[in-house]
Amino acid sequence: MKIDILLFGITRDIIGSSKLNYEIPENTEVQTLLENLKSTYPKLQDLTSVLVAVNNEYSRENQVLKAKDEIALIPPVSGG
Amino acid sequence: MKIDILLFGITRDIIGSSKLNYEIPENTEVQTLLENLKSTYPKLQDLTSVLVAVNNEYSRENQVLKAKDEIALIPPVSGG
Amino acid sequence: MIKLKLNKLPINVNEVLASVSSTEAGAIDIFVGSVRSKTANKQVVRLEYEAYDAMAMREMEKIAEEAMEKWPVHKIAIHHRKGILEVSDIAVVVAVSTSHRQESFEACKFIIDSLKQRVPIWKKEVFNDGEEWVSAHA
Amino acid sequence: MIKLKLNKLPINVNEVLASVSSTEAGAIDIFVGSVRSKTANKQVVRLEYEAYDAMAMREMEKIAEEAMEKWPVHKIAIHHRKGILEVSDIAVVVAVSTSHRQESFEACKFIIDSLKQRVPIWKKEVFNDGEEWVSAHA
Repeated sequence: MKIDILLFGITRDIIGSSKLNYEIPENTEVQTLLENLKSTYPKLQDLTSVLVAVNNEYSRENQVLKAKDEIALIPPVSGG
Repeated sequence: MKIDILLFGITRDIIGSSKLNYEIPENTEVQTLLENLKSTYPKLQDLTSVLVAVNNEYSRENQVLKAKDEIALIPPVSGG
Repeated sequence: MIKLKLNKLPINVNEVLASVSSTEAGAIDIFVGSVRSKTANKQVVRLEYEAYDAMAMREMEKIAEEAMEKWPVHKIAIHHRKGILEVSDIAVVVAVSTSHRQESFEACKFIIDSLKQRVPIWKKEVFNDGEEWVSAHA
Repeated sequence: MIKLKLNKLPINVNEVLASVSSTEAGAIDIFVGSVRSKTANKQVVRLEYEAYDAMAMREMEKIAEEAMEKWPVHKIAIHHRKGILEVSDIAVVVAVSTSHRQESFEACKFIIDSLKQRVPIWKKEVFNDGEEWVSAHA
């Protein structure tokens, strides 16, 4: 299935867009998506951390992604 | 010798004036002054505490008072 | 009561203060975070803040709710600015009103610490000779 | 740098904030103490503050100096109001600017705690049916 991944900060710079349309198999877990992205975009591996948010919440590693989820990569936050 | 004692808050209410002209012997210590005042104005004994300031500083109990010192009674403070 | 703001407008501390004032609250602690002129001895030209707006608002709300569970708090306000900020501009203000002062300090500190750990906002430091997303790399 | 004020004028928090701002200080903690409508379930009509001015200024200065010895503080401001205050009027503002936020909270808390313990300022609570010097009697 196709998902859109929202990108911010350094992850947007690395991937080169603020939204990535990405193909994943049905029932893909968050950690698998992250592994795939890190292999497609190796510079993601240099970051202190990359988390995945699903529907405006931090996700669990084994959370299964659905086509209508709002998915975002969360590089190390630095607000304040 | 005669000293002036500055009075604030509840101590001014008890003694009835914002400045008390008071006779003490030469070389009187702070604690003796306090004992004398408490016996002259027994309501001072009801206060949580009464301290003596000398020249804008909290005094030591055995500090000797001089005629030109600025002396004040400090009832429990409640600023803020 | 929780008041949250996340936008590009300058933050007015008096407005934040007014939003947490209450005749029952004798104590208010306010934390103000502003742009420093130097980081690690490099001169900062400006900062660029961006946020994942919907999630950032949600996380700020959760943090404020957690603070209200932990401490007897009257009101909480969190204003975070985004966009381009110059040196000494205010980036964030957290204000907490309580009946007694100890709780205002603890809750305010908890909120700004949690905000810096969890809320999806990012800042890029721009120097004369380059730029860097803060904390992105170890 | 230490800025102290003790007078009958209303306190403006933005002015206090401006007096501690610095391009090197990224963190400012501000404590605001205001008049509550109730004490021990009695309705407060007004408060009357008085101070031993010269000594109060001296003690506030000492407290600020002690804070500067204990923590790496840029600037400190303490504004205390006196005279007649109504419910929700601001009685005291303490502001501390530092490079890092932890120290701003610790120093600000130290200053307001010390002020309440040591600075010769007194408040009388006026109720509908009487009045009372706060803390005078156990």
